[in-house]
Amino acid sequence: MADLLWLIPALPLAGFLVILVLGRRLGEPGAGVVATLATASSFLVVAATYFDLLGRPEEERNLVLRVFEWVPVGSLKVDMALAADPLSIAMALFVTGISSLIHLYAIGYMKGDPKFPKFFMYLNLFVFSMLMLVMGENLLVTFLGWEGVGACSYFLISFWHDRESAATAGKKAFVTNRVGDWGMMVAMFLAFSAVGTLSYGAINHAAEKGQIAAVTATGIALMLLVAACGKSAQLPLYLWLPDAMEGPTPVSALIHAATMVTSGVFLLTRMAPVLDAAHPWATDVIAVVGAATALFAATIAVAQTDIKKVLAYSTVSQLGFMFLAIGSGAYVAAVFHMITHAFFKALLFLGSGSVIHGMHHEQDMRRMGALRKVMPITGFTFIIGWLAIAGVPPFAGFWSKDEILLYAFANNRALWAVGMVTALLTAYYMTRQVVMVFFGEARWHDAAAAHGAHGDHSHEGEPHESPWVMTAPLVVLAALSVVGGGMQLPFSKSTHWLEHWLAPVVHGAEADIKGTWAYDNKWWLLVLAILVASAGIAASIAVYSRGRARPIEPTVLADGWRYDSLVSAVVGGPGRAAFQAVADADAGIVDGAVNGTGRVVLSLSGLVRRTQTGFVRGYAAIVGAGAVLVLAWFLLRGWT
Amino acid sequence: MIAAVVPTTTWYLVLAAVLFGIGTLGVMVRRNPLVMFMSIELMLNAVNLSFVALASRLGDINGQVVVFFVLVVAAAEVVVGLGIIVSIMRRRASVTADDLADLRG
Amino acid sequence: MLAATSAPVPFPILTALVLVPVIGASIVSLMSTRMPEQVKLVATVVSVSTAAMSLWLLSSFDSHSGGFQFVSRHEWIETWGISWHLGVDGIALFMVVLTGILFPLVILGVDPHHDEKRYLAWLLMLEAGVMGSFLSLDLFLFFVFFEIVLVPMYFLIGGWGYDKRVYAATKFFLYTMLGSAFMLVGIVATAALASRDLGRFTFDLVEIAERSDLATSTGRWLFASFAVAFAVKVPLFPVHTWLPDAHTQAPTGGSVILAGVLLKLGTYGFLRFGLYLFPEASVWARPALLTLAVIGVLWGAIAATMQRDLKRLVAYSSVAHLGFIVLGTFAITSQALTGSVVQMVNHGVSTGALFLLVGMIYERRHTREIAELRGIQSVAPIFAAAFMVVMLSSIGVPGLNGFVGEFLVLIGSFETARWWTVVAATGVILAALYLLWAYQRVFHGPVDEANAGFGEMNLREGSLILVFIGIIVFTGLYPKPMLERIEPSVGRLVEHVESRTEFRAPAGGASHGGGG
Amino acid sequence: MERGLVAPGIEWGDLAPLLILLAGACAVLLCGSLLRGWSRTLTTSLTVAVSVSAAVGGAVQWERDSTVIGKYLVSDAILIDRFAALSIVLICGSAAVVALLLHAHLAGSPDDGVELQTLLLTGAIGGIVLAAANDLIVLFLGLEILSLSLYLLAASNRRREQSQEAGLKYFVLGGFASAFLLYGIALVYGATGSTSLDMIVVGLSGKARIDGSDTLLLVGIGLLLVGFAFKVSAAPFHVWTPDVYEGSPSPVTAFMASAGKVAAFVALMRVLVTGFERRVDDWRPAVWALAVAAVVVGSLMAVTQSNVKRMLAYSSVSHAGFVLVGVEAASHPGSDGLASSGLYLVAYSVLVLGSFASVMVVAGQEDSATSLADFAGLGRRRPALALAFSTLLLAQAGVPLTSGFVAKFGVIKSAVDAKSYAIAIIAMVAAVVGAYLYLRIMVSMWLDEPTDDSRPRVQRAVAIVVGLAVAFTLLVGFLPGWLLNATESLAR
Repeated sequence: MADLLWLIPALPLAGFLVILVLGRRLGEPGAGVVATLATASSFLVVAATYFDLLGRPEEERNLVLRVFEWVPVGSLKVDMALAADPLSIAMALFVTGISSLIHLYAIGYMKGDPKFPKFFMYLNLFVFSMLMLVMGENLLVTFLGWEGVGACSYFLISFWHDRESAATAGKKAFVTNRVGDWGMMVAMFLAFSAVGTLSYGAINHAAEKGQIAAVTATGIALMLLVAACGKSAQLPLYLWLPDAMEGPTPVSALIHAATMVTSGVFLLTRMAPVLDAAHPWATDVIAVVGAATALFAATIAVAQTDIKKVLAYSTVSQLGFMFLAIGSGAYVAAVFHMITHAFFKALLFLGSGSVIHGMHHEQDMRRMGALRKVMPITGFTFIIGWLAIAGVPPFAGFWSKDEILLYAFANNRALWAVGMVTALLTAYYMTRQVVMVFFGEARWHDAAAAHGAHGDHSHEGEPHESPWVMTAPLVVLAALSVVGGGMQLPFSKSTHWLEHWLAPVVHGAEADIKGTWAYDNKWWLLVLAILVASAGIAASIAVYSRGRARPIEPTVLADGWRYDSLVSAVVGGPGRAAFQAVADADAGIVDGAVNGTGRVVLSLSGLVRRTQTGFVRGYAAIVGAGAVLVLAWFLLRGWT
Repeated sequence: MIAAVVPTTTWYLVLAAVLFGIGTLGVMVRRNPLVMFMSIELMLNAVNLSFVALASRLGDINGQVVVFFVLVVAAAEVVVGLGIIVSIMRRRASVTADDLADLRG
Repeated sequence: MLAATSAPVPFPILTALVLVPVIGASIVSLMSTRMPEQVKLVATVVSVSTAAMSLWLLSSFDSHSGGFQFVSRHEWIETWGISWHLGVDGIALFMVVLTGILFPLVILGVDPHHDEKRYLAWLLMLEAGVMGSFLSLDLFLFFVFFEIVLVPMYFLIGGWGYDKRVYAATKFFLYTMLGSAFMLVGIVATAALASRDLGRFTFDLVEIAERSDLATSTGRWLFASFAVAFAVKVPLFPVHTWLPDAHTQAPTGGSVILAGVLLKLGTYGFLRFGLYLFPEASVWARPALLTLAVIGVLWGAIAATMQRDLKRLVAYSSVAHLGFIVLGTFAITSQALTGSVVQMVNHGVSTGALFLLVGMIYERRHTREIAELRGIQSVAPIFAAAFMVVMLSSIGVPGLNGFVGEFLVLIGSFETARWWTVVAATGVILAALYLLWAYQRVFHGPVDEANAGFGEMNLREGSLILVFIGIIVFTGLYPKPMLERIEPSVGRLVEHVESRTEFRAPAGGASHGGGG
Repeated sequence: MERGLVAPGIEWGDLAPLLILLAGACAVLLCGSLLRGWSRTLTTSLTVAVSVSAAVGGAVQWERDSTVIGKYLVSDAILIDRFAALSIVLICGSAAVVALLLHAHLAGSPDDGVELQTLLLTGAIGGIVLAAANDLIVLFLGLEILSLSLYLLAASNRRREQSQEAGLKYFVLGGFASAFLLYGIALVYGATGSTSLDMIVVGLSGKARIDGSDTLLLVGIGLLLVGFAFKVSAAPFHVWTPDVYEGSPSPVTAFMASAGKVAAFVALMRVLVTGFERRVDDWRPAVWALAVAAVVVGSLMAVTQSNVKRMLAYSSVSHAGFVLVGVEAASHPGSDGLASSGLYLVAYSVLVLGSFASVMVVAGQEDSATSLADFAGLGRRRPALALAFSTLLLAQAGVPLTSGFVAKFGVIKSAVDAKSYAIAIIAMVAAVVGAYLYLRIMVSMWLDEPTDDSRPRVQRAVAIVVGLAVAFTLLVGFLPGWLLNATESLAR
């Protein structure tokens, strides 16, 4: 099987190349079909690999395919190598799976877009990069994918590049991610100088053997955190994600909810042994960052009116949960939540996309309402997604979130508390969204009117259900969001399927926290979580459906605690001024010195020229003076 | 009763030096090319004087022979110099060296 | 053994590499102005055949030996112990190949608009000079080529440049000449002092480097005199300001060559006449040069961000990139040095391509002001795509050539110059910032009527850029053939330094491996 | 001694070059003034023939004198060693070339050039005597013969007032300076008891200091140095150079800059390096200062000039500085400074001849159109000439593969060998400043738009001269070996 691994990334790559070469000829929907097939077939290969691994004893579940030597210099030997182990295959499974669904969905969503083929070209390139990221055998291959997905996200965010906002958002995403990339590079340098290789296996092995000094390991861990904060939109680098919603909704679903943004979590999980080898405070930092981000983003989501912005902030918040999990040593839980989150968040995004599509590119929830009648499938599936993320049993989100909270409690109760508050808020704002979009009275007639006023979409403003290519993925994802939790159930050891599957690479079983109060009372925690979730839902319904209380949506939350505006103020103000100062210094001082020298020489020359008066006697005087000088010297010699 | 003062070679040398200096100054300060030219002659003659003086001190004839060469050269210079000056005079009547400052800078 | 390791080959390929362009130049300059296409044909044939020879060199280069190959040595000026001594090792090899490839591309791809004959003649002269500088193994010979290069470049900038061309050309000429003034004295002094050890007066690089040993302080002074010249040529902060002017004012072809190969004379000089000739002094001067290099990386990037002229922006980006190269050079680990050499080539390709593209923009819009350009991607998607790829390679995105060099430099430097590297790595962020920002302003946004007529890339331009992109992608994905040729020579260089100094380059991990 | 005066033996054969020139001068003068229908062409060809044959004579002496000791003539008044032979070749060669230039210069004027060519030949005689003199008095005579001819040549263009001004200035200052020189001779004579260089060497050899008259000697050396510095136009004694070079007819300027400089420099080296070898430590610092002053002032003042002739005048000052760098090096034991100075002189004289010939073409009939503007667009109007001139300029700037570079390199090499690093660096940096001036000329030739499309007339004579100069420049630039071997023998 190992020698077929290359197919997994190769298929999307092939799709990319095919569309690149004859994209125009394929046109619509040809390009979409090609792309979807490429991804789907890649999914099949992954699945095959999965079963192949399944058929092996645990310790042999690690296939490596060295495609070619990539960067061999002296002691540094980096191969273009793919690794199929439980973790990477788990990732690859949901990446390819969800990608295929979203590809299919996009065929409908991007209908009629002039750059239809290009869109799918980018999507396939993205899938390829993402697969390189998760299946890389060493940090460098992962970095290749890491940057690749970054670039693709840049292309796709600014896909409608004639919109300034889209262009800016894309640039912002890339540059912010670059900060993270810096962290990842430094982490690689540290790892190389400590272990002398970049391959995960060797590094983690060394870490487990304790061959990496704690301080080095800490350094690596923190640098990886920086990298992850960039990609996975954690504080303080999350800024780019909300703006990334400028991209087409399938992109938001695929890249900015399901797959790319989770790669930070993946990376940290990959390097778990190094994290463990680090000083304990390193992981605490990760946990704190995660918890803080989770709460912070949740509060913002409460006040958003853009249907996608809500989901964006909730994504940031959920990613925070995963970081909290990592920081609490709950790697399995992190992966678990990553997968379930991929299911329901993709579902929600696609749902919102379907709504936007049906509403003729209306994104303001205040102009929606009562849509479940006009678009039943979308509504129904969206509601499932809502239940899943709100943490209502037995939906997927509930189980994963609960496991994280369990570990958090065991690890640090303050952070657990933060997590609970976040859960409450999550339930609250998601309910708010569902209510505003699908229940209450329809506010979209005036929306349509407003649009008529705007002039675009002058055709009838009646919302409509989306075509099957869009609804089918919704249904599938909804199903997954219902049963997804089943892959890891807390009831007994035997029901920790995911944990068993990941065991060879990722430890962090419940056994670790055995004996803690949390472990003994995990059922109470479970109940508490349910109560919190329902409390949130109830409150939200009370406010937005029954109108019992006025909604609390302070503008400070609406514009994200003004963090974004603050940063852009700093960057645009002092930052820009500083850069300008450097540029001016370069022109004025550094170059000024050069030109100054030139000017000095010229003026000196002009000065000396004055001696050339043209008067003979003047010349005679100069000669005489010179003679005096020379004679003075010789007389001096004469004396001594 | 005053002791008779016997002039030594040094006296002549000093005198020559003084003359030379005067000539130098003359070239430096005077405007009239002819006078400048005479100052140069003065300098040459100062040198002649020192040649003779030194020759007599060294008791060597060569030094005095030199004087003749110098005189000849001086004469030649007179010819050339006057030639040039005259040819300039042809263009403009009264000429001071300072009027010829077309070339400068 | 230590010196030229391979016997001279029957056909003096290296001499040919230098002479063929010279002959071509003379033929061109003797031809009549009235038959431009024949002139162009001759120039093309000459440059292409030179390229062919350089590629033949590449293919028949023995990748296992780190020594000088294809050595050809003839007495030139016995009185002064000067010989026509050419040789190529893994470091010079790719400089030569780069030169060989860039020139025909420029000759074919860029139209000087007037006096094409003289333009081509100068270009070929330039090629000869550059080739010579990369191949010389004799200090005097090297200086001759290093200096002679100024003349054609001066005339290219001055004759075919833009409005402030004379200023730029003069600045370039005098600035560089000032640098080499010190080097000339240094070269002579080196030979003079070395002659005491060697017993004979010679300018032979290999002999001096391998057999003489100069007193510490002397070596440092001499190194300084060389370093000045190279620092100006690279250019290293703070002596870099001739570069933006020269680049901006030079004609497109000139800029491509200037960025592609001329700047490399400086970095190459540091490798060949810095590390190799004065190991002790190089190690001694490391902190200073590393610091300047890092400052250059950041300074260049920041300055580039604020430029209003697209070409000037690219020029400043060169300052940043060259900073990386110098960083790698003085980190003195095999990864860093290899990275430097790779980066020299990559910078030549990427920045060269960028200048070509900027030139195409100028051809269409007759302006390089970023503010004048807008929304071009909407009207010329292919052009934009080409620009994007080249830009990403310049930013250093993995999978494209720019990354390989940058990464190797950084990971190698991290071993011996940790904090410098960490700071320099932030340059990666800035690179994305200034290039993407420029790209957004030029290609994104709604297209205004001024740019609505922006012509899509035509076939000639397309195929030209395609060559560059081909190199960019191939090197990025499969650099091995390049690395395995460079590495032995670099390894030899590192050994050379270590054998003469206290300096030790840790082999990755070995130093810290298992560190508790 | 009691037999009284004995006429010195005169080796006519060895004096051949001088005699040829002398005879030639008379011949030119007589034929020119007596014969009917004696044309300018004939005058020129006769002059050229004479100079060339004299040059050949010099070459023969060079070859014969492989034993580098030299041959004393006329009771040791004259020493024909390799240096002398070299200067004979150079001076006569330059005379021949200048004769051609004069011919072209006089084209279209009534003047048949008899006086000029005669003066040229006498000037050459003076130069040779100056260069070959082994006795200070003879040296003085040679100097005067050379100078007097030059004064007249400088003033010879009656159509240009500037020419006369140049003549007068040169004359007054020249006389002024030679007075210093002569005074120096007198004092040295007083201190050492002789004017013959060999005697002086002997006189100085015994004792470190001459009791009583040591100061006399030192001041004497100083005055001699002043006189020479003036002739070779080393700052600050260069003041006359720009005016005279600009004012004089271009061919004459060429002669001054080549033959004049060569003769003066050879004399200077002979006196200082051979004559006062014992007193190196006394005069070395002075020469050092003069060299630095010359390179700096020369390059510095050149950059703001707007008249090409003047530019070249100033550049000649800095070139003089470079030769002095070689002399300074020569003052250190075991240095080949003399060789490199000689090399520099050879290279420079050829360059300067070619350069002024090119200038002459542009200067035109009145020999006055020498401002930078007059060169504008020469690259379009006369590509070949512009290319040749550019080559010569680049050579003067010291760009590799030209004789100029070889010369500079040689001098710097000697300086560095002698461990005079400071002077070497100063000279090189000054050279960079100086390069700016050559660039300016080339800019105006190639990059500026022509003010008028007049294509200056290039006469065959000039074309030949320029062509030869360029050929030599490049030949030496590419294959300097032979010239190096030749000049190497100059450093005894």
